[in-house]
Amino acid sequence: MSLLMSKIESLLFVTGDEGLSSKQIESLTDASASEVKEALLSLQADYIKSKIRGIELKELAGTYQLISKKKNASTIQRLVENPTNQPLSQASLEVLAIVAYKQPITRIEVEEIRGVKSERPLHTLGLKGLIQEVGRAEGTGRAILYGTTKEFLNVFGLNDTKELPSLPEVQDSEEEEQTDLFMTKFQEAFGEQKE
Amino acid sequence: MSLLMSKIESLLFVTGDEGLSSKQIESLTDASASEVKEALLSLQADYIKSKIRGIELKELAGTYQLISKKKNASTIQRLVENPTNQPLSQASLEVLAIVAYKQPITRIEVEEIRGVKSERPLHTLGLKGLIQEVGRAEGTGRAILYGTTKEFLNVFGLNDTKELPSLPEVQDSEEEEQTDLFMTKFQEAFGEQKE
Amino acid sequence: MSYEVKLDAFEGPLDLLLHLIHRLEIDIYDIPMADLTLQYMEHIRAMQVLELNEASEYLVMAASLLAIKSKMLLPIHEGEFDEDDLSVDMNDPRDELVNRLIEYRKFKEAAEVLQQLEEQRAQVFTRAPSDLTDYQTTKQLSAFDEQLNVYDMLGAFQKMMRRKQLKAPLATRIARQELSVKDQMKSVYHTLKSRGGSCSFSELFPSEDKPTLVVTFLSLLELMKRQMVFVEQQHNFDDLTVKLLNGRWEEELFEPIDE
Repeated sequence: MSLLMSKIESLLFVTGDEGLSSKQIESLTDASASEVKEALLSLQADYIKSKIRGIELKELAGTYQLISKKKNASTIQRLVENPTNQPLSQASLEVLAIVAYKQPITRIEVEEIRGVKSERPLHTLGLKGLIQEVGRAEGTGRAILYGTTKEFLNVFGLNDTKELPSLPEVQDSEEEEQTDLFMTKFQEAFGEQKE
Repeated sequence: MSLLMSKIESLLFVTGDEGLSSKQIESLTDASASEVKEALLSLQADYIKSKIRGIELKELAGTYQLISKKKNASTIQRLVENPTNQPLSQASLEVLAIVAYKQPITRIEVEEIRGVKSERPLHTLGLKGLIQEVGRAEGTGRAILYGTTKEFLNVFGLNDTKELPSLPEVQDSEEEEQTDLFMTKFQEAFGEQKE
Repeated sequence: MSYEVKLDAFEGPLDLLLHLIHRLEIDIYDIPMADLTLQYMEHIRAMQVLELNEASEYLVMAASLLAIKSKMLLPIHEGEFDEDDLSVDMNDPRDELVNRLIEYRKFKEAAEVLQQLEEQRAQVFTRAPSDLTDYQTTKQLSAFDEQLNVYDMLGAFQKMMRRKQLKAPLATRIARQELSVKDQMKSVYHTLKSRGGSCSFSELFPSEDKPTLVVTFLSLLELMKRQMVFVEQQHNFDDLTVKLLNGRWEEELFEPIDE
């Protein structure tokens, strides 16, 4: 097992931010799925437990990757003199949130939700590799459908879009019930079935 | 000491193939020369001793860097040989992007942009027929100028390098707004209407 | 006066409305249309002063707010409405607006969550894959059968930019500012020289890149201050002409420039 762990550490080290899937690790080490799984878990536990380690194991964008330990963030940030990666603007974040949760989605649909033109944020997000064209909508315009990329998962530390926290739900269910009750009564009274 | 070792492992991990000098490590960790020296030796010893480790600490010309363990070389070899795991390497893609957007460009200029030696990726890209020599720079060295090939257009499905999407802006929108304000004043003052 | 501060912070009319609803402590399910519309219009007015580009979207919303407000003011007399009025009456005129606001608010909150995720992710770093060409044979190197697209290349570029953040202390100190005033002074000087000692002001600003424009401008001021060049204008509204005064470039003259 320790031999396998060592091999995996070597592999993940050299593949860096490309990472490897567990399938790839299996085929590269001739180990079984369960062995690889166990080795990965042991490595993960060891990195967390051992105080001298400065790395961690994380599943990111569908692959296993080594990352630096969070507690050393401030030390590594000292390497950063002039950050080239600016945080996303509010507009871009909004558009990205809509694309992430509603994908595949067209520009028009995004704009309907935001109530403002969103061409530029979409363009910026495309250039940053966070969203991509994933197809064309049915119908006359055959509008571009947008979806998120692997880079999106990477930048937000997710393994899968399923890991996105669920959208905040409308909280006032009581009030809704009241309205429903009212509507029911109303419809009963008038025999109307307006849609 | 274990805290310092962890920091050093994080730092050496993220700096990748470039590594750091002990002086740089001292200034990044606020540790003394002797503390850093001791921590580096302890890390080195730990990597060798611990069977589950897949990395080693290497010193070359005063620069420390992490490398994958030599005994796992055959596993790494398999990674390289396996074509599905070996898309054009990150390094080559970076160099290709720079050449594509900045052509004609010399090796030195590529290296200035990337901040790392780029001889081998340039060589690889040449072998793959994606870039070629397109002339010689003016001046003493008469350095080789690189540009992309027809094969490059082919592989990326382009008719012309002009079809490449424009590069993402580096500055964020806030900064842009500030500059805009400045530019507005600037234009007002000089009656210039640059578009 | 409180309007001026935050106008540029709004992401559109819906965002502005949510802000007002929050500030006025309004129940989103029972919006007092008169108050909200009034407040909204005042903001719009402030924005018109600023001539914001998106003004049209804000104006469209203003129109719908007014429409909703007037619908709510319509007196309803029992027994007087026909079928059409009934349908209007059944739906609160505010419903559509409320739904849009709630839907938008969901994503605005989701954007905040994304921002937090981004911040957390920025705490950890990974590394570029090692250069493994040493392991490769020449035959492998020349083989090429990959499906690549332009976005693979852009992605690689992004990764490089991310990684480059970490390179700063490894680079020399000089590289800190991409374009120095001093270098640009030299460049302006050479441009002037190559054009026989004078050229128009606008010719000195060929780059569209804003930081470059700004640095070029500063360098020109510096050259004027040092009496290396002077700037003249024949007539009002003419383009300025920049002329070289001193024909020689002396490196040591520019050493004391503080960047």
